[in-house]
Order: sequence, then structure tokens, then C-alpha cells
Amino acid sequence: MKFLRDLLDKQKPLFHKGGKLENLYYAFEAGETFLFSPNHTNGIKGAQVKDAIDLKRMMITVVIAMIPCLLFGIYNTGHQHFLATGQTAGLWDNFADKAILGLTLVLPIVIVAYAAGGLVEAAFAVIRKHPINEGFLVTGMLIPLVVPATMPLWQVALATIFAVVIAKEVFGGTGMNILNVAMTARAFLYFAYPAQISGDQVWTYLGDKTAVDGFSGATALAVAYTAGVEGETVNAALSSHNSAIGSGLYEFANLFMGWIPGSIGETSTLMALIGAAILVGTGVASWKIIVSGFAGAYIMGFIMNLVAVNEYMAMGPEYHWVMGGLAFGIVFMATDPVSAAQTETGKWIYGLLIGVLTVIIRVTNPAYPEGIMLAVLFMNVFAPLVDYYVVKANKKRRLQRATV
Amino acid sequence: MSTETAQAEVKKSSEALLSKRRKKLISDPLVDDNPITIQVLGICSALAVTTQMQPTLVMAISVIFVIVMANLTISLLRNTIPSRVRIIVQLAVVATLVTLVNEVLKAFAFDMYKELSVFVGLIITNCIVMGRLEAFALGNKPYDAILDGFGSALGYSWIILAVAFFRELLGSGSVFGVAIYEPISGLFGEDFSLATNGLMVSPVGAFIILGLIIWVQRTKTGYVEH
Amino acid sequence: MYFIRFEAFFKRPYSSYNMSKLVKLKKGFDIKLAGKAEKKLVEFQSAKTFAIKPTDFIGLQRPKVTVNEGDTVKAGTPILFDKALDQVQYVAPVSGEIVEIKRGEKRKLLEIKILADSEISYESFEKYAESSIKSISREDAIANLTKGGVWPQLIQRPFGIVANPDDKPKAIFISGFDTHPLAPDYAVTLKGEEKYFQTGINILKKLTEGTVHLNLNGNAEVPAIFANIQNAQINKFSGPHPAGNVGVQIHHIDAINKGEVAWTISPYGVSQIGKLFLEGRYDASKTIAITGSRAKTAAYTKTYIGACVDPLVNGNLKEDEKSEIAPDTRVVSGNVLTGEKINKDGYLGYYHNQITLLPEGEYYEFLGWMKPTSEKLSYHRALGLLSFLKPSKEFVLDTNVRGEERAFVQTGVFESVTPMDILPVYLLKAIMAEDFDEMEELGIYEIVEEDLALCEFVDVSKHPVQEIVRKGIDLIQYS
Amino acid sequence: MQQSNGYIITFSVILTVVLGLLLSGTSQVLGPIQKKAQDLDNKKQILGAVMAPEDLRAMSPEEVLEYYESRIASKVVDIEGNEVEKDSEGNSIVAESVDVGKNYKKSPEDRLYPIFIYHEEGNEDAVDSYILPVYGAGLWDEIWGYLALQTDLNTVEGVTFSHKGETPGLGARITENNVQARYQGKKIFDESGELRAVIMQKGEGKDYDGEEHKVDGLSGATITANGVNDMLKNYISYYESYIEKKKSGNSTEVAVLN
Amino acid sequence: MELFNLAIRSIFIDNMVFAYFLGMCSFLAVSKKVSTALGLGAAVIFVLTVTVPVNWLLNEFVLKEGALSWAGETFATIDLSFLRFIMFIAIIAAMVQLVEMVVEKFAPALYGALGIFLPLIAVNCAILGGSLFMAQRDYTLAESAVYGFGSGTGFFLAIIALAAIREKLKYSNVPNGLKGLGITMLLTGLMGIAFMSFMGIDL
Repeated sequence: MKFLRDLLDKQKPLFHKGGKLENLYYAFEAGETFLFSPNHTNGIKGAQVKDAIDLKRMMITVVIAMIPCLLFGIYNTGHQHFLATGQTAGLWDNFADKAILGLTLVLPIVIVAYAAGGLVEAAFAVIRKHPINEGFLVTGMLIPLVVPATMPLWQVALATIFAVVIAKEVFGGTGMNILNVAMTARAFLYFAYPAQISGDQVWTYLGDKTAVDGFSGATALAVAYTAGVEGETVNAALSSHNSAIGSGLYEFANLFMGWIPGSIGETSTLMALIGAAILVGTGVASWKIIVSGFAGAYIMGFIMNLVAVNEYMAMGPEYHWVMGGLAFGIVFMATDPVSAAQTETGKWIYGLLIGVLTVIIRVTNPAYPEGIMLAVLFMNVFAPLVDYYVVKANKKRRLQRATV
Repeated sequence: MSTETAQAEVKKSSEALLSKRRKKLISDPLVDDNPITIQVLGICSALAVTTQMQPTLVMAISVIFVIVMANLTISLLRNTIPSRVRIIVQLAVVATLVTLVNEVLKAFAFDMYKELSVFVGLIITNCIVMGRLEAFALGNKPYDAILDGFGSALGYSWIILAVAFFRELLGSGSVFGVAIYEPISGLFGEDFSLATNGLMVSPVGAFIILGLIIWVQRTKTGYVEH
Repeated sequence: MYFIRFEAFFKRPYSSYNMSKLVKLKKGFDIKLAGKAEKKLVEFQSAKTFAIKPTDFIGLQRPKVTVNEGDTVKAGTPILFDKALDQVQYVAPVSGEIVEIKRGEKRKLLEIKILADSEISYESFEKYAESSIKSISREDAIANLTKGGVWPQLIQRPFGIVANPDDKPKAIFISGFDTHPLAPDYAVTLKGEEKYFQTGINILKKLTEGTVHLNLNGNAEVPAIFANIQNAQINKFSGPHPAGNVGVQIHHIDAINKGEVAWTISPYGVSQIGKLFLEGRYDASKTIAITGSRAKTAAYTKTYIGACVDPLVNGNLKEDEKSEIAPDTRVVSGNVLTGEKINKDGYLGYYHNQITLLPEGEYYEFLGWMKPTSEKLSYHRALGLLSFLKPSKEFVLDTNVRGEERAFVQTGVFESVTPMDILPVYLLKAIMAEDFDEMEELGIYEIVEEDLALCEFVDVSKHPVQEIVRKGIDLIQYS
Repeated sequence: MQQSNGYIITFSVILTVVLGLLLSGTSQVLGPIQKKAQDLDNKKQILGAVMAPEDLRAMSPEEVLEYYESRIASKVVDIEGNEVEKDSEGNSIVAESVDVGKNYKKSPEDRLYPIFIYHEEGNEDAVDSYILPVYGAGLWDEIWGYLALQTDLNTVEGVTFSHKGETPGLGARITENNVQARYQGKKIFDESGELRAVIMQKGEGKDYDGEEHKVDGLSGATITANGVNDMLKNYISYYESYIEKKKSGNSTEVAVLN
Repeated sequence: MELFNLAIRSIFIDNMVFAYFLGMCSFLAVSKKVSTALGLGAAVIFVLTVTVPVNWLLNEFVLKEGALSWAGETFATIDLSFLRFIMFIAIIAAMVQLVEMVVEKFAPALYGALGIFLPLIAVNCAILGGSLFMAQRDYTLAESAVYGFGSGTGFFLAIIALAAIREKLKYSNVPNGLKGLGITMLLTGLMGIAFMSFMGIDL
């Protein structure tokens, strides 16, 4: 370590004012502070000691919370391939093959997302002379988790660059953006190249193999929607779907576990809940948003039950929790502290509306069977307004007090 | 605005046809004082038609026609218009000109007429038109008014054409309807559909492209709001 | 907002003495540090020099020194006043010779140093019998207080500046306990001052038409000094720090609105007032606590306002435990949240009643941002921060910033350590954007630096929160 | 400047008259040309169902109109398959001016159904194919088109679809030639004469050569495809009576709508 | 249900700002503070709800081909649709004036809030756009009233959301070249993405 430290100390003057590489100071700073917590001490006045946390640690906590989803996603990617091509039936058969296949598909996406995001971040930091923010640690991991394993890499790169530049850097970088960066990347893909992300067959990697007869790549949400349109009971449709590759693919327990086709990290409700436990336990994410988000989805699902005019609306509200990316979205996207509502009261409203909107979009919008992404983005847009009124109420209380 | 008027009044009668001042009337709105990117005017119609180059070009020509003719008309009438009703008069003149454009399009370019739909009509509320009438045509001689209108309209035109260029190129893979993407398709594998970006076709693409153009242009000119 | 209407309903002069109130606060955080002062008095060599630092008095706009180097002064001799508030005298804490008038950049007045006599001689002020206190008029009281050097103990809210004798505050607030890290216990520092304290309260009562509030710790035994206090309303507060901050207490008792003025004073200040009236002299002696993980002897000692800390520090450092990574020691006048770094031979701040000795954290730490640790205290429980597993542990903290300044990332912790109906992040952002209306509406009148000091401690993005607060107050006050 | 009320009124009146004259003059002059342009646009679309788009594009407007005149005959029928020649007020109805989109707002029983008959040059009886307009809802907005049937009134000669706002790259692909070409040669009735229409399947990439009523689908655009399927099926069913009558050789009766 | 569907469509899907770029000038200019945005938004709802049905009447009984048939056989073939632009804009200008007067007389408080925005609105393209779309899409009277109200509400939502965001943006570090218009354009684009969630909703 001392060797590293010495090396850094030797190079440091190059990057300081007047040094040859002055312009690259923030790139150097990022590397240096990554390796070593800096030796800065607190100022003369004010707090003489500081909490042990910093932004880096907070961000890495979020990344760690995503690891269960990532690992699950890697294995599930392989598993789905084996299922669809009829090579295996058991969950744990061909374990190594599945894991390796998953890795070869998922890892490049993770690397591309980090590389593209990191480069843009560094470029902006150097040009605009602001420190490289740790936010991209999280973004770089979130983006791979919300795309299917079949996503072409160039699209991943493009979406990452788009999102980091347009949704974040133009506002001044981490902490100042309005929309969740990873959701923007996914929305970009969704609207720019819909064939790759909303198609029927693309969720499951088939490679050069052909799918077994009767295999359908439709997601649970698509199955539920179709059932609703065709007047079939959703539960029956879900449990009978894709019997070609083993029964019960879309039964509740399996949906909850997440052994289904879908985006890499978002299929498993269980893994998202583990992530939620980490985030809430560490206090990084707001439990209010998570609780109200799930509650909102349930309440809206319940209301749909009451006014049901088709079978999809009559589906048990708890199914909304386990289908699609709702759990993942609420746990990791909705709770992004920068783009969420910032007031405590606002967080309740914000989370609740995300849940409600998700179910509304799912059930009533045939174009987008998955509502969570758009619900989060939509509420990102309205979060400042929610906050505005919460803050206004606070000001009003103060004003009223004065006139009593 | 008032300085422009004052300048115009003191100028000598024997000014060159394209004197320096008159050239500035045309060139200023192109970059430094662009109606869209600097003055924030006329954005409504700037964006709606820009998915393709062709309708955009038609739109641009229509706007040039309307602004120039309106400037000319108002400038000719400037000493007879009662000031109390001048806004209504301006609106009437503009609306008439726009109707003319619309009728002509309907007769001779029906495809474009369909494509542009209500947006030709919305030239009436394009703030650039009314803006130039109020700020310039009411106080200047016809020839100057024409130049001024022409300059502003050109400034408007090149921006919307630029937006349309990128939107068509990236959204449909073509320029003026000529597919330029086919020769390189397949070069990067089957899925490589870089040039058919769905977002560019949607309104979102227009906002973002225009935002980026403004960024580049203002960075170059050094203009900063507030 | 229940209590506000409640309060308004009973707002009658002289009737609310026993309208005691119990406020339970949940938000906040107790920073548990190693190096608590033992509850005993220890004698150190007495300080040779003393200094009055004009920078200690916030709001001192145009200081004017009235003595020259070489002059001799008594304890209580005026040495300084503010041209903007000229009836208030700042006086010498001890008798002796003015040895240096230290100025900094732009001739900014930094210190007025006094070489103390071995025996302190006092200026004499008017002396009252306990029975005659009641008959002193408000004007006479004010005249005596301003002349007698104790006035600067009265702090005005909003802004946290030295009070203006011309104002009539709506109430006076005294916090009877200090929840800051390692803060001294008033039961020790004010032992035996009961008589003076009650007299001080009686004097204060003359200064306001409203109530004098004495706020006590609802979780602890009432110290003898505060027992049986007359003429003041007793309120009890319970909860973690900053429950002991007078600003927090005001917010919950009778919050300050735009245009209103309230005064605050420390219990020490109250008893100093009592001494001035009963003994007729300016007594700057005070009991302070020596605290901090680097203090060999962490205990209480008697000294005077503005004392040089050299005798308390020199020889009192835990040299043997000198760690390799943090060899230096930082001396803080005051507590670790709101205090000020001073030199090892620096001077105790005017308002401070403790010094804290901490390891100076000037070191790099390899992968320090992700290393798991249970040795570093954290309010958060983010990855690898295990301090929450040891809730009763007393931590050794150094002065390392533990990260770099980053953009504000709002996680809701500011709110959770601020037990007031105030939105700290919005307020801070309004200050940074210099938006006056917004600052006002968000409650800048209700806070001073110390009220948001915990935010500075827990801040993930390491912003100088207290500095920002002061900047905001200055903006509002001077423009 | 002149501010008297009289002046303002005079000015306004003169301006109004001048502008009004200008506009109505233009309208008078351009009216016929506009009608022609509209007409041409309409006829081009109809021809699109039976002609290759390249050929159509190569023709001048006059050629198109001339070609249409010589090759297309038209009539309007109601839901019963009876020919309609006059509306309730006694004005004659021309198939080309029936707005299918506007009719779509009425209930199917009240709609007018134009039929365009593509025949050999100059000979209305030597029918090549029947062109039926279709109209429906896609994912976002309306979709419409023309279905051309061969003389057996069963085999699809060709289709042309248009849309207002389907997703580019997905639903919008219904306008592509290769998608429309998939319909050629398919049948709308099965052997027993039951209406089956032609159904676009889910998913894309499978071969439906052997299937008479199925065509390959559009990947990722199931809703648009469903819209197309519904549109075809609905409209064929509206024309079914006419087709029945035509097949059974009954000459269609002439009815008057009331 | 049809009308409800139309309302949802006009608020979220055919949003004046995000789908048709209408009313952009005032959208950009009056979105710096929520309070003023609120005033303009309310005024737009108000004026659209009034002018679209009024223009519908005008179109139906005067301008449309054959609209004048109520006046007698001889007028039945007259097509005045070429006067549409000029008449619509005249009606809008007149209505705005009228609304201003009525509001001032009967609801001075409302006038205080909306007053300064009303003149701005006459040249707001969203207003004319609303009427033109109404004519193009052949709405019925009830539909045009709902459409007017719906599209106004869509504008209202868009502008107050943008204003709240822009108030928040005060604390952001936007590059110089993007300050003001540029960042607002990008923001509008991003908001447009969020609003796309409702495209295709079918009730």
C-alpha cells in the first residue's frame, strides 16, 4: 500500500494547478480517492469530527444490494435458455453450464455499461471541472439489470451514453438530475429500438438453437393482458402457459422466485426484496417509498378487482407484486434519492402514486404491458411538484403560527 | 427595438442596396440573434413538422413567404394603420397570408398539405411573425422590412432544417427521403439499426435535438441566459 | 402545532410559572465519544495569559479597542466595544497588563492578550442586597449589565448575535442541559452557584415582558442548581442531541416568527449576572471540562474566560498511545460539533466551557471508503459501518473528513437529526441560491449554526453546513 | 397617427373588404385545382391496392386520373349488399367521395360501403379485381387501407395499409411492401364458405405458405397486428352480403337510403 | 365513456406540449415559478374550454362546406372553410377580451390571478391549435368542450410540473450554453418520455 501511496504522491503535482496534466485533475482525483480515502481534515470552525460515511460508501451499498439480483439474473439467463431449448427440466441440472452461459451473456453488458458510463462521466468531469461522482457506480449496475440478456451491446452503450449525458450531466452531474438515469436508459431503448426490448421472442436467449415446439416467449404480463382481452381467467392462463417447457412457469411461487424470462435482474421478487432489506437496513433507501409503492400497487389492484370489467382487472392484486419488474423498480429505481421526492411526506405520496400508476398502465395500456418504468419516470417528473406543495405546507404552517 | 427604429430614421436616403447595415439585417438573425435559439420565439411550429426534411422545407418556405410578405404589407401600411387596432390588423394580414399559403399547398402539393395538417395554420401564432411586425415593420421602410423579415425567417429556417436533418437521418435513416443507411446496414450485424431510432421520430427527439443544437450554438457564441 | 394555540390561550403575564411542559423529541443523534470528563475538579497550573477574541462575538460589526498595549487593566475594565452597539462593554476577564493587540489581514482584530496578575483585582460595580434586587428598575438593570461586562452573555434570536439592550424580547430562554458530545455537566460546573443563579433569573425577568423559560433535561435528575427556581417557567425536554440546544427548545415552546426577538443565555451567564449584582464585580471565573480521547486527565478544572489552554494541554496528552497514522493532536475550544480549532497554546473561547483533545486525522486510508469497520462512528448503517452494533461504545474519532465534498444527495437524514418542523435541505439550498424570500419562509429566523451542526456531521456529501447557515443568516441580517 | 373612430372604422372596413376579396378570389381560383388534387390523392390510394407503388409513382397526375377513369368502376352498397345511388335528400352518391373514416363513426348498419371495380381498359364487365376500403383502429390511432379481391371474391389480390401514428419500426411496418405482399394469394373464406379472413399471427419469422388464412406477424407489434386483423375481418363481414349476392349471380338491387 | 376516453387522451396522450409542441413559447417563458405557471395554466384551461366549443359553433354553422344550409337552399353549397384561420383567430382574440372583461367584473380575485396572462394567451398557439384540431377531427359539440378542457388540463399539468422542476434546477450546475432555453428543451424531451407512458391507454 505504501508503494501505491508513494506512487500517487509522486504523480500528484503533475495534476495540480500549473502541472502538466492539470486538465486531468479530476480524473486523477477519482482514481486517487478510489484507492485512498483522502487525508483532508475538518476545518477550523464547525464540526471537528465527521460521520464515517461518504458518498462512495453509500453508492457501493446500493451496488451490493443489487448483487443478489445480478447473480440470480446470470443463472436465470442460462436457465431460461436451457428451458426454452428443451435441454433441461430441473432447476439445478447443468448448473455450471447455465452459470457460464449466463456469465458470457451478462458480463459483457455490465462491462459495456460501466465503460460507457464511466467514460462519459470522466469526460464531463475533466471538461467541466467537477469531481467524478460516485453515482455512476450505481447507474452502471442498474442499466444491465433492466435490459434483457439478448440486448445488443451497441444499444447498451448508446443508451448508457444517452442517459448519462441527457439525463444527468447536462444538469450538472450526480445529485442534480431530475429523472432516474438508469430508467432513462431503459426508456431510451424502449422507445428507440423497441424491437429488441418489447418483442415477443427476445427475452430468452436462444442462440443458434431452436426453441422447443409450443414455446412462447411472452412475458407473464403479456399473458395476463391477453387473457384479459380474451376473457380467460388470468390465473388459469398463467399456470397453463408454456406447458411445453414444464408446467407452472407462471405460477405465483415461480413468479415470486423469478425463474421466468425477462430482463436480467428484475424477474425475481425475492432477490429484489433481499436488496430492499439491505437498502432499508442500511438506511440508504427510504422505506417509506418502498412500503407505499407496494401498497399503491396493491390498492390499485384491489380497486381494479372491484370495478373489474375484464379478467385482467379481476386478477388478484398480489400478482402485480410478483409480475414484471415492479419489485425491482420500486426497490432500486423509485428509491433513487436524487430523482425521488425529497420531503418525507412527499415520499409517501410519490411511492404510492408509482404503485398506483404502474397497475393502471399495466392493465389499461396495451402498448406497455410493463408499467413500472414509465410510472417511475412519470413520478420523477412530478416529484418536484409534490415536494413543492409539501414545502409550501411547511411554509404555511410557519406563517399561520405567526398570526395566531 | 427602439434603437433599430431610430437608426432607420436617420439613415441617408441614398444607401447602397446591400449596405453593411442591411446585410446585418439578414445575417444577425442567422446566428447571433437567432429567433429560435436566442430569442426563444416560434418554437411551436418549429418542431412539429421536423420528422422529415421535405415537409420541413415546405414549412420553412411558407414561413419565409409569410414573414416577408407580412413585413412588406405592414411596412407599406405603417403610416395608415390606426395604432389602436394595429394588433388586430396585423393578425388579419398574417392570417390572410397564411390562408393563401394553405390554399396554394392544398392545390399544388396535396401530400404536403396533408402532412403539415394544422401546422400551416399555426404559423399565425408563430411569435416570430408578430414579433417582427411589431418590432420592425411598423417603423421601417418596405425594402428594409423585407430584408429584416427574410433574415429572421432564414434564421428560423436553418434551425428547423437542422433539426429535421438529424431527426430524419437518425430516425428514418434517410435525408430528403433518400435512404442513405442501406449501404452500411448489415455492416455491424443484423440488429444494427442505429439509423432507425424510434425516439427521433417521436416528439421527444425534436426537443432533444433542438436542445443540443442550442447547446452547441450558444457555447460557440458564448451567449448565456441570465 | 397543538402547543402553539395552547400557549397562546394561557399567555398571561406572571401566571405561567408552573405551566411546565414536557416535550419528547425523537429525532437526533447522540455522538458518543471517548474522553468524557470525570466528575471531579482537578487543579492545573494556572494560565499566565488570557485573551478576548472579538471574533467570538458574532455580530460584532465595528470593534473598537479602548486600551493600548502596555496598559494595565482590572477584571471588569472595558477593553472593547462595538461602534454599532456602543452601550455594551466588553471587559477584561482578569487584571493585568495588555501585552498584545493582535490583528490579522486587513487589520482585522483577532486577540487582545492580557498578561495576568498573580492576584486578581476587580473593578467595582454597584452591589445590591438580595432583598433589594426586586426593586431595581429595568433601565438600571440594563445599565449595570452592559457596564458590568456580562451583557454579551445575552444572545439574540434570530441571528444568534449579541443582544441589543434597546430590544424588548418576547421571552428569554435558558437551556439547562447540554447534549453536545462530551459536554460538561452543569451540576458540576455550576456547583454552589444557586444563589447567583436565582438572582440572575430575577434580573432577567425584568428584561422581558414575556416568560423566562428554563428548559431542563426530562431524562435526568434535576441538578441542585436548577431545583426550586422561582420566576421562571420550567420546561422539560427529552431525547437525543440536539434536545439540549436552546434553538430546538424555542422552536417547541414559542417559536420565533419574522419580526420577533427572543433572547437566550447560558446558565453560566445567568449566574455571572447574579454575581455582578450581588458581589458588585465582574467574575470571569468558570469551571470547564477537559475532554476528548487524547486527554490524559479528562476532568473539570477552574479557570477564567479566555484562558490560555497551554497548561491544560501540555503534559495532558496521551503521548504513549500516539498512533502512527494520526500522530498530531487537535485542540478544540468547545465541543466537537460546534467548537473551533485552536493552537495548543491558544485561548479558550468566550462562550466555551470545555476543551476537547482529538487525534488529528491527517492520513490516507487505503480503500477507506469500503473497508468494514466498527471503530468509526456512523449515524448511517451503510455497508461495513458496524458502529450501530455497539450502541453504548464510546468512540475515538479523529478529525479526518472521511470523504470528499460532493453534490448534495438527499437521503432524508438531515430531517431525521433535526427535531424541528424545518426542512434543512431546502433551507440550505435556498441559502446557497441566495433566495431571500425562500430562506425566510423556510425558517432561517429559527436557527443558528449549532441547530444544524448534526447535519454537518452526518452529511454524506461533506458540506460545510454550519458555514452555509451563517452565510444565510448574514445575508438576511445585513441586506 | 390618425386616431378618430371614423378613421378606424373606415380603415377596418376597407381592410376587411380587401382581404376578404383576396381570400375568396383565391379560393375561387384554386378551388377546382384543390378538388382535383384531393381526388387524385384518393384515387392513388385506391390504385395502390392493385398496382405496384413504383409503377404508380412513375405516372404523372394526368396519367393516374386517366388510368383510373379507364380501369376503375365504382359503386356504393349498404350493409345488405344493396346498391345505393342517392342519399336521403336525393343527391347522388359517388363512391370516391364517400369518406370511410367519417362513416366509421356511425354504426355499421348506417354506413355506406364503396366498392371499386378494377377492370380491363374500357370494359367494365371484364373484371380484374374488386377493391374494398377497410378502416379500423391500430395501437395508437386509426389505420385504414384497401383490400383487393380476385374475381372469385375469395383470393386476395393485394392489400395496402396506411396508419396515422403507429410505432415506427414496429406497427408502422404495415405500410411496408414486404408486409403487404404477405397477403397476396391468401383466401378469406374457407372451403365451406365460412368467413375466416386473413389473420396475422403472433411472432415473426415463421413460414405460413401452406396456410390459406394466416400470414406472418410483426415482431413486437401484436396490438397493431390485432388491429389489422380486426379491421379486415370486420370490413369483409360488412361486405359479405354483397359478396354473397355477387357470387350467386344475383344482380344487385338498387335501393335508396332513407 | 367515449368522452372520458377523449379527456384522458387529450390530457396525457395528445398532450398539447409533448405531442404537438403547441404553446411552447409561453410554456418556456412562464415556467420559471410554480405560482405564475399555475396562473397561466389555469387561464389556458379556461380559454380553451370556452373557445373550442365557440369555434365549433362557428365552424358548424358558418364555415364548413354546406354549413350555411340553415339560411336557405341557396347558401347550402357555399364553402367558407378558407376563412377558417382568420375567423378562428378573430374569435379567439374576441373571446379572450370578453373573458377578461367578464372575469374582471364578476370575479375580481380570479382576475387578479389570471389577468396578466389573458392577453398573452391570444397568441398562444395551443389555443388556435385546439380549435384547428377540433375542426380537423370532426368533433361533436360535447366532444369539443371535453377536448378543449382536456387539452387545457394537459398544458396545465405540463407547465406546473416543468415549473416545479425549474425551481429545483436553481440548485443544479447546468452548463452555460444550456442555461435557460437549452436545458428546458432537454427537460421537456425527458418529460415527454415520461408522458409516453399513457400513449395507447384505452379505457
